[in-house]
Amino acid sequence: MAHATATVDMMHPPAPAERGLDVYNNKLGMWVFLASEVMFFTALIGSYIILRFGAPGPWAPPAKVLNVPVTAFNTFLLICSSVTMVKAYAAVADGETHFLRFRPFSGGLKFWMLATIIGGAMFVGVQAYEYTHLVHHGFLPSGAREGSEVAELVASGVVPAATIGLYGSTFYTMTGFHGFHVTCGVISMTYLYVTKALRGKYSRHDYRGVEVIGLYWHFVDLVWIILFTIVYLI
Amino acid sequence: MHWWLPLKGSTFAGEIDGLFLAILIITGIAFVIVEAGLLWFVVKYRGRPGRKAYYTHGSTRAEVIWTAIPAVTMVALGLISNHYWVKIKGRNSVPPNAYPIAIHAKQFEWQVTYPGPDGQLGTADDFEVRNQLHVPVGRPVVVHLTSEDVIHSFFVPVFRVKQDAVPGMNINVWFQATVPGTYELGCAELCGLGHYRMRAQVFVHTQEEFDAWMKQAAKGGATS
Amino acid sequence: METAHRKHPNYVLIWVYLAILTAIEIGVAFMSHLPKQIIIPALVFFAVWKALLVALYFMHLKFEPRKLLILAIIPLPLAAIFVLAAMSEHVW
Amino acid sequence: MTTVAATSHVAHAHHDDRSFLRKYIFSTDHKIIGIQFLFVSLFFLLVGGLLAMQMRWQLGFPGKPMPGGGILPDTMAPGGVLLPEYYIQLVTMHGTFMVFFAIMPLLVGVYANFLIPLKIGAHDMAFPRINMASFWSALLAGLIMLAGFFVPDGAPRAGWTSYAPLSARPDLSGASYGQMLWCVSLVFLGLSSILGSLNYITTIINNRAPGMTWFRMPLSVWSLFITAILGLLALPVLSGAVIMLLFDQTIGTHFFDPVAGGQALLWQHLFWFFGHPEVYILILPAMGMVSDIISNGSRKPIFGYHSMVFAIVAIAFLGWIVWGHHMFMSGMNPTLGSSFMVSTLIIAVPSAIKTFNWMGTMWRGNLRFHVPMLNAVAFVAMFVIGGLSGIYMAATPVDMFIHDTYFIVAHLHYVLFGGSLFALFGAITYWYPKMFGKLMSEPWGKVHFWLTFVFYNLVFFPMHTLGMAGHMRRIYDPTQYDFLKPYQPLNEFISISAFALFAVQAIFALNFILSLKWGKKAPQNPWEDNGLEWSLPAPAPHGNWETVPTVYRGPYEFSSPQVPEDYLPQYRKLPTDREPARTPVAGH
Ligand code: HEA
Ligand code: HEA
Ligand code: CUA
Ligand SMILES: [Cu+2]
Repeated sequence: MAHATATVDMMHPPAPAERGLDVYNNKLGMWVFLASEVMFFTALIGSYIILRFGAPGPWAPPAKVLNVPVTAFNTFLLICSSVTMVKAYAAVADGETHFLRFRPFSGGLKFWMLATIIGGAMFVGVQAYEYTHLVHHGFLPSGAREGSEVAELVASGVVPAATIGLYGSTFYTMTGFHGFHVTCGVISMTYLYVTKALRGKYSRHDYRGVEVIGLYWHFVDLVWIILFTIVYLI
Repeated sequence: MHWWLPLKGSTFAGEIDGLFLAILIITGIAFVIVEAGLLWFVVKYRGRPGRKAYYTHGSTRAEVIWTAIPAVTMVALGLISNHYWVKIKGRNSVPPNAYPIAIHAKQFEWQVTYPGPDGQLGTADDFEVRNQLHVPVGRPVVVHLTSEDVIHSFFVPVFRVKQDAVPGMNINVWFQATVPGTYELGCAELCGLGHYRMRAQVFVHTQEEFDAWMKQAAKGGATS
Repeated sequence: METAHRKHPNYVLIWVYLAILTAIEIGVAFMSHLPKQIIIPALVFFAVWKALLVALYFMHLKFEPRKLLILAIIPLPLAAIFVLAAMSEHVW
Repeated sequence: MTTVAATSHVAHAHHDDRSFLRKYIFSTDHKIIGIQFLFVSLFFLLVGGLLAMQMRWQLGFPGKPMPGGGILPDTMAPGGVLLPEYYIQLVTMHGTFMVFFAIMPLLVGVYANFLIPLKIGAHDMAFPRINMASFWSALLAGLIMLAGFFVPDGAPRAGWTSYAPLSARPDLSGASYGQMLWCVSLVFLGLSSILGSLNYITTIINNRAPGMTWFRMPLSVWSLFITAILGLLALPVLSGAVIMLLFDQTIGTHFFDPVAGGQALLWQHLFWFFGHPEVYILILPAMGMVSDIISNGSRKPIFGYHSMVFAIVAIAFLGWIVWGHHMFMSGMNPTLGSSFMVSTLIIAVPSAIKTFNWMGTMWRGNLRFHVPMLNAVAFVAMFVIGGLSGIYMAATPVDMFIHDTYFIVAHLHYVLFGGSLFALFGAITYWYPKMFGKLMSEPWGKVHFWLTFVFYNLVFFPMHTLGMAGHMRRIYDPTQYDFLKPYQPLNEFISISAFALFAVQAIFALNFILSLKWGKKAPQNPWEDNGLEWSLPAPAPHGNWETVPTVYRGPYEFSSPQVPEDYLPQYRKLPTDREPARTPVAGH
């Protein structure tokens, strides 16, 4: 800090009367927002836990109703898009705002961000595919559709009839809102990519947008880690 | 119209009223201290030109006092209340010899099922009466509360008893009536447009009367 | 000013961890024949581990001022209180 | 490197050439947003009041045609006689509007927006555009809620608490679209609150003027800060809950449907886990502003500043672990009830600290009874009544009798009207000059205060008696019950007092509206106060200060021996004051 430089470094926090949280406004704002997101998912996931704990019978085995391999692949996709996101952050923090450089080979901000957007969009796509198939097989937010494959499973006792309604309710609500969050992330990231990253608005001295959207992105990833485990595995 | 709590019609009505009175005294003291103090300050320290207020940022001693006294009072009140709470609503509070009655609440009526002459619910001689609760005096009664549709609340003011009837749950609530007479049972939880008229009559009989009613009602003439 | 390249944690390594942990989870859930009482805590344990990796490294909480960390975990006890209290319902 | 961020937006402070639309409608200026919130929420306060009047007509004069009721359609009041289904719509919408669209935006939307930057010495909020979004989202929410009256089947009918399964089943409640709109509206309201809260929190943490340390912040800012945290963490729970409720109504999920394994009590847990922090959202800002006003009116430093801050934090924290006190009779696990009872009772302790410290502030003061001070003292007097009646309900065995009776109605109006609304009457009068550059009429303010104070108590105090008689809430016609028939004269008395209470609010409305144009021009510091906002001209200009003032002391230095006057503003530099050191900022 002792070095005088002409560039304003936007990555520094504003100077409040006393130390604030030592982070700049946008990042603090995002963290505060994420705290509220935690409470939102507490309502959804908490309800799921409470309902399942007090359910009138056993829960259907996930593999019988859901398509776990497809979702496992989707989970992997989201983890990949998380690492590309953090690579984008690391790149811009080092001032590497290019797309690709070949000698020596290195990906820059523009490359990693695009990869992240593609990863996120694919996740949403796979989820849409998953939903269509589930609905097609007769698994609905209200339970099993009459005369469908899932209804047969219920009739044959493989899937407990007492809880299939709750299963549908909680499954679609939790994964649906997660998907909604991913969609919002993809849209905002595309916006930042087009209006800022491609136009060279990010630099080593100001990459707030990248860091902030990154925090959101990883948070959504983190929620998925929890959801995947409790919805698809347990 | 009177200004105090209604007739004490059950064994724990007296205890609840006593607790109410105790809280009235505690809060009454706090109320008088605060309101009289405010009034006094308002008059005594009203602004006069040329005078300056006394400059102080507080007094730790005073603050400790007015933190500690309410703290102790509240903990004590909590312990006392909890004693009665456990006794009245606690998990194991229902007296073992309690006379069982099942009440099924539904928009907008109370379906009261009596155990019939054998004193057992779930047997063939059970019978149902709508919107009438008959109980013997001086004997604990346990009500098995269920609901058909939405949440209702079983409320008999003279017994000081209230318990929500929740669909999907089977809740036991007990009381022991002490004064024979005819009273009212109301629904205390908003349950739809007929909530205001979802009421029933409560008849507290002497044991002989009750037995007589029971015999007659079991035969099918269930109107008193 | 500072050197152009800051030291970053090895993000690719974290990614490998996450992938491996996910694979283990799937293995535990579907390939093993352990009783449910073991599977569930194990899965929860792995999920928390993964979540921590993401929060600490990808969201670089590990390198942030301590106060921000506190801010980030304030909601967690509230969430726990809520879920535990509402669950105790079924002990009636 | 010195940081430029803090001073970089000053440039445009006084070249205000924005168009009318940008300046007053789509403004990002925190003061204009505050004023927008003020007008909108006063309108909703009026709506809530009008609904209450119709309720009181029915309760006082059941079955008689309501004067002017003829204009209502037959689905509400054929021949002017209120229908039972319309009555419960009134109750629901009265509670909803008052809580979510009147008091909450008045306290938080108006005063967090208006006061925070002015009192901590910032040019604006940290995120002005998010702030604007917060207002528009709240307005949209209010309009959606209002639309409930105009859809088929009318407004929602399950109370402001919307207990499931009644609220989840149109076939049982009779309200279909209205109940859905209720849910949708609250999602937008939640969004508005979250956006607002993250703005307030960030601004307070990061954008304070030099010298404005944590413990030099006025209590109003402290309480708004803590309130913002409550809002931030509580509202998303409500959003999640109403979304589940909406799904139950529309796409057939079974969260709250016991037939398919759902749990009716889950809704109550979710709602009150939000709901109790919510009621503290509705009181803490009022307490903060009252602290400012009482210190000013007493011309004395606030008594025990640090414990006042501590008490705010304690109330907010305890507010998270008491929600079950609304569910003592719900069939909840009784052991859980015991622990909720104890935590609820403990809240009396920080509340006692606050109450007695306000009294300590007045003790040996030199009281000035301007209109804000009158209302602030009334706040203390009335809040205490409401708080003390809370103790009866907190004691579970007593709650067994008074739960869902008018005792609760009395309690909630004592804390919400006697508390929050009186504080708001004071706050509106107090900061009116800084908002509009005019003073409200002092004599009319006093007339309004005294009439309101008297009629208010005549309306709500007798409700305790009704509650003690076992008079249930939310009933359309109390004369259905024989044991309530003797109390009908009291109901009639309450109703007549309520009409009078409503009528005298016209004085306030007129005073407020007419002063906008004909009020006395306000001096810069009409109340001789210490806060930073009084260093600005009235009304405060766009961008607030050219350069933010430096703060040399705490906000309550009244009657300090250091100066001959009886106030010593935070921004006034005495020869003995040293410049505060700018905190160095940590680099990465
Ligand atoms: C601003 C809003 C607000 C505030 C501040 C409070 C404050 C409190 N409330 Fe209230 N409450 C509501 C709004 C509020 N409430 C609403 C809207 C409802 C109804 C919801 C519905 O069902 O529709 C409700 C309902 C409600 C219930 C549920 C009743 C029922 O449905 O059966 C309970 C039960 O415990 C309760 C308790 C309390 C307590 C203990 C406090 C405490 O915080 C009060 C603390 C204050 C004091 C105690 C006074 C000052 C202290 C002293 C002077 C010191 C000396 C005192 C002693 C030694 C006792 N409230
Ligand atoms: C802050 C909250 C608030 C306020 C101020 C009020 C104000 C009033 N309330 Fe309300 N009330 C509630 C919150 C509030 N209420 C809640 C939460 C419930 C529970 C709902 C439920 O059960 O679901 C309830 C329930 C409730 C009931 C119980 C109904 C029932 O259970 O059947 C009754 C009955 O008398 C009642 C009456 C009144 C009356 C007569 C007023 C009067 O004080 C109204 C006086 C009028 C005004 C205060 C408006 C004046 C207008 C202005 C000052 C605006 C000026 C305008 C401009 C400048 C443009 N209320
Ligand atoms: Cu049944 Cu109210
Ligand atoms: Cu509460």
